[in-house]
Amino acid sequence: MSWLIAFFDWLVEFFGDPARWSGPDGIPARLLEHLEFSALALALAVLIAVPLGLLIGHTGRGEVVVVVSANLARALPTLGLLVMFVLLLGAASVWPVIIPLVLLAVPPILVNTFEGIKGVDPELRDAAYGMGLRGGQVLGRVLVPVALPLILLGCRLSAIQVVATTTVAAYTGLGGLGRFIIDGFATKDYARVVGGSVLIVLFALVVQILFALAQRVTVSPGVSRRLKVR
Amino acid sequence: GGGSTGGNPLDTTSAAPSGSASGGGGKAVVGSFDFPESVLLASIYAQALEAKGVQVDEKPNIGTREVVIDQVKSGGLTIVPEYNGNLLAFLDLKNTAATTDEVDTALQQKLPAELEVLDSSPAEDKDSLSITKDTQTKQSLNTMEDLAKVSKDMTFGGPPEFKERWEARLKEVYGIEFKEWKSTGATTADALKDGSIQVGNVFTTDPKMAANNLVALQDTKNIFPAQNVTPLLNKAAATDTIRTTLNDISAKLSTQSLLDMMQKIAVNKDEPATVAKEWLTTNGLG
Amino acid sequence: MITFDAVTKRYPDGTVAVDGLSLEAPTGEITVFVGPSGCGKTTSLRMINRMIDATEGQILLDGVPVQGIDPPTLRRGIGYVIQQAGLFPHRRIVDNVATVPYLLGWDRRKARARAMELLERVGLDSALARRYPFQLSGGQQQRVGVARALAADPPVLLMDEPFSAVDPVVRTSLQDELLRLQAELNKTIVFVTHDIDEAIKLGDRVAVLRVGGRLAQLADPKTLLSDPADDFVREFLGRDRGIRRLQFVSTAGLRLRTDLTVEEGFGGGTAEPWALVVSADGAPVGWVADARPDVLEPFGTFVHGRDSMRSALDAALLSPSGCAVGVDENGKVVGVATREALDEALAEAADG
Amino acid sequence: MITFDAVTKRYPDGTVAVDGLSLEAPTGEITVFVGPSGCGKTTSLRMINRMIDATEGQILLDGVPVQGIDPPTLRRGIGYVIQQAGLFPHRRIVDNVATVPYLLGWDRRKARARAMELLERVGLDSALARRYPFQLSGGQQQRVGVARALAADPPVLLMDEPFSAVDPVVRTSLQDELLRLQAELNKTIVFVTHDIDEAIKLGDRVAVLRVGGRLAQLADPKTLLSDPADDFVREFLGRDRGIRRLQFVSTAGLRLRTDLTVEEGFGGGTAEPWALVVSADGAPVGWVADARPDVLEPFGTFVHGRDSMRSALDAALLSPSGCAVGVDENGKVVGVATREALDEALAEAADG
Amino acid sequence: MGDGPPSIWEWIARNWDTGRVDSIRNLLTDHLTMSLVPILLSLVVALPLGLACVRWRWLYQPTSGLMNIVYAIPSLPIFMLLISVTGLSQTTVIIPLTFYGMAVLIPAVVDGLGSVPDHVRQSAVAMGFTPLRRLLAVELPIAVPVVLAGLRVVAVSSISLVSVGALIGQGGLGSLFTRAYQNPFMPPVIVGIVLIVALALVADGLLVLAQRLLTPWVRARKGRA
Ligand SMILES: Nc1ncnc2c1ncn2[C@@H]1O[C@H](COP(=O)(O)OP(=O)(O)OP(=O)(O)O)[C@@H](O)[C@H]1O
Ligand SMILES: Nc1ncnc2c1ncn2[C@@H]1O[C@H](COP(=O)(O)OP(=O)(O)OP(=O)(O)O)[C@@H](O)[C@H]1O
Ligand SMILES: [Mg+2]
Ligand SMILES: [Mg+2]
Repeated sequence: MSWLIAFFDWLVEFFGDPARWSGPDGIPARLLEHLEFSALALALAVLIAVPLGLLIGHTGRGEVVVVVSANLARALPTLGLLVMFVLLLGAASVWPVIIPLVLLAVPPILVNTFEGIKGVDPELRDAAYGMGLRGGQVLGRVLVPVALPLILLGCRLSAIQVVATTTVAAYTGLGGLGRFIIDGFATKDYARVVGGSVLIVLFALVVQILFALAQRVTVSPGVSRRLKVR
Repeated sequence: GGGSTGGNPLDTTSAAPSGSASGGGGKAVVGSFDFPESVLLASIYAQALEAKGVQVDEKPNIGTREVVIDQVKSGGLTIVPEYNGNLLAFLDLKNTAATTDEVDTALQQKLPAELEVLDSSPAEDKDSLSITKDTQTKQSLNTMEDLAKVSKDMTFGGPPEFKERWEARLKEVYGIEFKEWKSTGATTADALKDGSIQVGNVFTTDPKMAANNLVALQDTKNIFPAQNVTPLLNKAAATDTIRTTLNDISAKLSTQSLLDMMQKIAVNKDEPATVAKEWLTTNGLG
Repeated sequence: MITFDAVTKRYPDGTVAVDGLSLEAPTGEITVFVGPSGCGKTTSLRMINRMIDATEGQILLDGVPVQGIDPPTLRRGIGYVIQQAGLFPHRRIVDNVATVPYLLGWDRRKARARAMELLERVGLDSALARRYPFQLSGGQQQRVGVARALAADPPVLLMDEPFSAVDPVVRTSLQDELLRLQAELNKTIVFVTHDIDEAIKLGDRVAVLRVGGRLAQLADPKTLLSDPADDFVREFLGRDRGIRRLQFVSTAGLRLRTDLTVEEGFGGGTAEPWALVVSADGAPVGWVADARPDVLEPFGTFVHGRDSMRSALDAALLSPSGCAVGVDENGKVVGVATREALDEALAEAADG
Repeated sequence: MITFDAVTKRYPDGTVAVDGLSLEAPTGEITVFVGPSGCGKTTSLRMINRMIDATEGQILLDGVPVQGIDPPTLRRGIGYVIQQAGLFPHRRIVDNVATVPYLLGWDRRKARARAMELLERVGLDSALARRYPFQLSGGQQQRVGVARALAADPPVLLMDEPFSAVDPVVRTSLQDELLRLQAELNKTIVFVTHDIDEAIKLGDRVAVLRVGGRLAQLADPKTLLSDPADDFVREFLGRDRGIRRLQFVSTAGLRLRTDLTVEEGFGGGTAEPWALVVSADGAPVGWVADARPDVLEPFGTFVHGRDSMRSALDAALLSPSGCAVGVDENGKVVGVATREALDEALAEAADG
Repeated sequence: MGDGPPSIWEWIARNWDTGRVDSIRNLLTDHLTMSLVPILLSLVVALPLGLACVRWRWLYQPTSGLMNIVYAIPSLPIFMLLISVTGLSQTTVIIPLTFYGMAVLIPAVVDGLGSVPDHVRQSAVAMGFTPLRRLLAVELPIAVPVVLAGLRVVAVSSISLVSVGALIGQGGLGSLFTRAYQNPFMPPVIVGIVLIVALALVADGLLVLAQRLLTPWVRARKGRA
C-alpha cells in the first residue's frame, strides 16, 4: 500500500509542479523531443522495412535474408550501438540515437510485412493475376490491403519499442522524456523518474490507440471481419 | 524543480548491512561512481583489501552520489571512494567550508550515523567551470566573476546532478545564470569542443582537460570546496583491517599520481584495475 | 475458338505436366478437361491465359497465338473462375464483380451497374452486393466468382474446378445455373474437373487426360460413354456407363399407350393386367393389378420429351407394373410407356 | 446393441439438434445416419460416447445407460473416426494407432505389435509406421484413423463422415475396405454421412434424419429405395432410385442362354440376329449381327451370381444387341442374358 | 604495457581474464545469468498463466492488456526503482526482463494452444483422454512450435536488453559500453556488441535445434506455386 501512496505522491509532485510545464526542461518540450526522435526513427524504419518486406514477400526471393537479418538486428544491443555511434559521430547530432532506434524498429516491421504478404492465400494472388492485374497492381490493390493488419501490427510493435527505448537517448545528453529518468536517477529524485516513466507509458498507450484507430480506418471490414454476419 | 529527497519512503531500504568484522579479513563491497577516476580508486581499494585477505565484492560504475550514498547507508555497499567537499555539499548544501581541514571538520558533524569517513588523502580532484582556450581568448575570461557578466548568453553542460547542487549557489555567490542547462555526462568535454555548450563542469584531474585544450576558470570566491579523496564507509561493516588499509592508501596517494594514473587510463586505455595494481605494487601496498 | 497445337509444358524440375496436347475448344461450347489428379488439367487451362507459358507448341485464340499478347491484356479478355472463388476479401461484392471493368477504365457508375446486373443474372439477391465475401456462403461466393469472370463480357471463360469445394446439393444447383447461363450467353468455356459426372453433365465436348498430360480421348459425352477409346478411359468412366448413356437419349420418340389409364373412383378395369389410376385433374395416383384391384402400387414418372430415357427407365423400375408413367411439365399424365416400348426405344438408342 | 430411447438434445442457445430420437443400432451391423446438413447427425453420434450429453431420454449400450459410465472409460471402449482423421501430428503412425492401448496401460511392446497388426489389416505398408501423419496422403491418414479406432478392439465404432474429405476414387476404395473389415470383425458400427450413395452402399440399416433432428425413416437400404416413407425421404434419395434399387437384386436367378455364343474364327452363325464371339479361352470378344458378320460390336459383362441386376442391366445397355454377357469370376463367359430374361428378372424383383 | 591505446586484440587479451569483476569473462558469465534466468523464469510463469487464459477465456483480455502496458514501460526506470527494493543485485535486472518475456510468451502459449486443430482435440476426447492427460500428451506438444517461436524472440531480446542494466552498474557485457563511453574507446564497444550478438545467435541456434529435436513432425512443407 505504501508503495501505491508513494507512487501517487511522486506523480503529484512531478505533475503538480507548475515549473515542470514550461521551459526547455519542461514536460511539453521533452515530450516534443521524444516525439521527434521516435517519429523520425519510426518513419525511417517504415521507409526501409515496408518496401523491403513488400518486395521480398511479393517476389519470394531473399526470404532467408529477412529471417537472418531480422534476428541479427533484434540481437543488437541498443546501448552498445548508441555508444558506438556517439564515439564515431560525436554526441552533438541526433544520428547516434536515431540509427540504433531504426535498427531496433526494422525487424518487427520487416518480418510482419514479409509474412503478411507471403501469407496471402495463393488462390487470391492467382485470381488477381488471372483477371489481368499487373504485378504492381496485384501488390497494391490486393496483397497490401489483405496483409495490412499484419503490416500495421509490425509498425505498432516497433513504435512502442521505439518510444520506450528513446529513453536511452538521454544517456548521451540528448533530450526526450528519458532526461527525466536519467536526471531523476542521478539526483535521486524519484518523482522525476516515475513521472517520466508514466509519461512514456502514456505516450506508448496513445501510440497503441492511434494504431488501433488507423487500423479501423485503413483495414477493410472484409479483412478484419468486423461486421456482424447478417 | 524540486529535488527534494526528504521523506522518500525508499530511503530506508531493505538490503541488510553485511555482518561486521568476522575473524580474519572480513567482507567488503567496494562500489564506485560512474566516472573512470572513481572506478580507478575503487579498484585500488579493492585490490589492496584483497591483499590483506578481505573478501571483496566489486560493484563499479553504479551511478551518481545520490544513488551510491544510499547504498552505503543501507549496507548494499561497504566502501566508496569519496571526495570530501562534494560529500559535504551533498549532505549540507549551504555549508561554505572551503579548505581541506574546514571541510573534514564540517563533514564529521554532518555525517549520518550509519556512515564513517576515513582520513582524507592529499590527492585532490576539484570541480571546475571550464571553457575552451578559444572562448578564453575571445571573451578574455579568466575567473568565474568574469563569467558572470556573459553567462546569460551561454549554455552550460555537466552531469545532471550538478545543476541540482550548484545552480543556486552559483547565482548567489557569483551571480552566474546560464541561458540553458544541458545534461552532458561523460561527453562534457566533447560538447565544449564542438560548441554545443560554452561552459562545462569538468574535473581538474580529467585528462580530457588537456586533451581538448580546456581551461578551468578560477574559483576566486572558493565556492568549490576542497575535494580530497576520502574513503566513505558503512560503519557497521567497517573493520580495522579496512580502516588501516585505506588510510595507508590515502597517505600515499597524491594529486600527481592520480593525474598520472588517469593519463594511462584515458590515453593508453589501460584498464583501471591494471593501473591500480601497478600503483599498489610501486607503493608497496599490493 | 481455342486451339492447342502440340503444346508441351515441362516444369523446371523436369515434370512433364502436359505432353504434345492438340485439341480445339470450339466457340460457344463448353469443353471439359477431365482426368485423375496431376494429369495436367490446371496446367493446360492456365496456359490459355498465360498464367503458365507453354514450353513447346502454341495456343491460338481465334487463330492468334496467345504468346504474342501481353499477359494482363490477354487475361482481361478472358474470364477466370477458380475453386475457392478467390474473391478479394477487402472489397464489397459489387466491387469484386466490377474488378475487370475498373481495370479496363470503365466509368465507376457504369461498372457498378454492370456488376449489379450480373449478380442478378447469376441468381444473387442485390442486397448481397454491399456485403463482403466472408459474409457469403460458399455457394454464393462461387456465384460471385462466376459473375466476376463475366463482368467485362469476355468471349472466353476458364473454370478450374469451380464447384468442387461446395456440398453436393449446392453443386448441382450451380451446375444447372451454369448451363442456364451458357444457354443465354454462348461463351467459349473451358472447364476443368476431376469429376466425370460433372464433365458429362456440363460438357459439349469432354477431353479425358491421362497422367503425364496426354490426351486419352476427346469426344462428346455420349460418344465417350458408348465408345471409350481404351481401358484407361473405360476405367475412368466407371460403372453405370450404359445407364448413364441413356441420359443422352430423348424420350421424345418413346411410344406411349393411352389406353392403360382409369379414372379415380371408377371401378372399371382395362384389358391388361395393370392399369394406372389417374386423379380427376390428371395426376397419377397408382397402379392397380387386375388381381388385386384395391391395392395401389407405387409408380414412377418422367416428363415426356424433356426427360431422358434414363429417367424413363428409372420410372419403369420403380413400379411392379414395369411401366413408366409419362407426364407433361405440369405433372398431368400423357401416357404410359410399357416395357415393350422401352425395349424398343433402348434398342434403337443402342443402334444409333 | 445401441439403443436411443426418446433422446432429445437442446443446445444452450435453444437449438434443438435432436428431437425425441428412438432407434436401435443392432450388434454386429452398420447403422448409417444420413440427412441434410445440420440435421443432428453428429450430435446424435456424439451422444453415444458422451462427447455431448443428452438433454432428455437416454442412450443404452447393451442395455446399460451411458450416463452412468465415466466418460473417459466409456470412450476407451468405443472407437471413433472423424473426417480429418484427427491424427496426432506429433506422434508417429504406430504410436497414433497405439494411443488407446497406451491409455489402457498396455505394455508398450504389446501395444505396438497390435498397432502394426492393425496397420496391415487396414491395408497400409508397415514401412509407413515410423512416419508422421503429415507424410501420409489423405486416404492413408483415414486408414490410420480407422486402425486407431480399432486398436483396443472396441465392440462399437462411431464414424462421423470419415471418408468425406478424400477424392472419389480413394473414397470408394476406403468404403470397400470398411466392408471387408466389417465382414471379418463384426463390429457394431454407427456411421454418419450426408451422402446417400455411401449410406446405401455401407448400411445394413439406414436412418434418414430431417432437420430439427427427427427420424424420417429407418429401414434397410432396399426398403428405403423402394418404399420411401414420405416426400422428404423420396426427395433426399434423389433420382435413379429405381435403378439403384437393382443393386440389391442378385443375378443368381437370372436365366442365361448358352446357345448364343460362337467360337472365334468359326464363321458359323446362330439362329438369332445376334451372336457373341468368344475367344478360345472363353473370354468374350464382341457381338456380331447377322446382317454384318464382320463387324464386332461392343458388349458389357457382369459376374453371374456375384454382381447385381444393376450391373447386368448396365451391361445390357452397353451393347446394341441388348443382351448382357454373364461371366464367371475369371472372366469366362457362362452365358448371355437376353432382354427377355432381364425383363423377367426385373418384373420378379419389382413384385418381391 | 606500451604507450598509446592498444589494438582491439591486445585489449581483448589484456582484459579477457584479469580475475577482476570486470574482466570480459566475468561479464560474460554475468550476462548469461542475467539473460538466461529471465528466459527460463518467464517461460515457467507464462505457461500456467497462458493455460489459465485458455481455460478461462475472459482472463485473456485483461492479461494481454496488462502485458501490453508492461511492454511499453522502458526498462531503465524499472531498474532504477527496483534498486531501492532489490539493491544492486542481478535480481534488479532479472525481474523486469522476466516481465518482458512474459509479455511475449503468454500470447505465444495462448496462440500455441489455439493452433491445436479442433479435430485433433476432439479425437483425443473421443479416445478417452482425461483433460489433464490431454493437455500434457496432446495439446502442449502440439503447441511447442509456436511457444518456441516466442521463446526465440524472448531469448534474443533478453540477451540484448540486459546491457541496459549497465546504466545502474549491472549490465553484464553492457558495462563495456558505459566504460567505453566514459573513457572514449572503441574496442570495448565492439567486443560488447559482437559478444552479445554472438550469444543471441547461439541461443537462437540452440532453440532452433531444440525445435528440430522436439518437433520432428513439423517440416516446412514445400508448397508449389
Ligand atoms: N510449379 C510446378 N513445378 C513443378 N511441377 C509442377 C508444378 N505445377 C504442377 N506441377 C506438376 O505438374 C503435374 C500437373 O499438375 P496440374 O496442377 O496441372 O494437375 P491437375 O490435373 O490440375 O491436378 P489436380 O486435379 O490435382 O488439380 C503434376 O504432376 C504436378 O505435380
Ligand atoms: N455447440 C452448439 N451450440 C448450438 N447449436 C449447435 C451446436 N452444435 C451444433 N449445433 C446445431 O445443432 C444442429 C445439428 O448439428 P449437427 O452438427 O449435429 O449437424 P450435422 O447433421 O452433423 O450436420 P453436418 O452434416 O453439417 O455435419 C445444427 O443446427 C447446428 O447448428
Ligand atoms: Mg488442378
Ligand atoms: Mg456433422
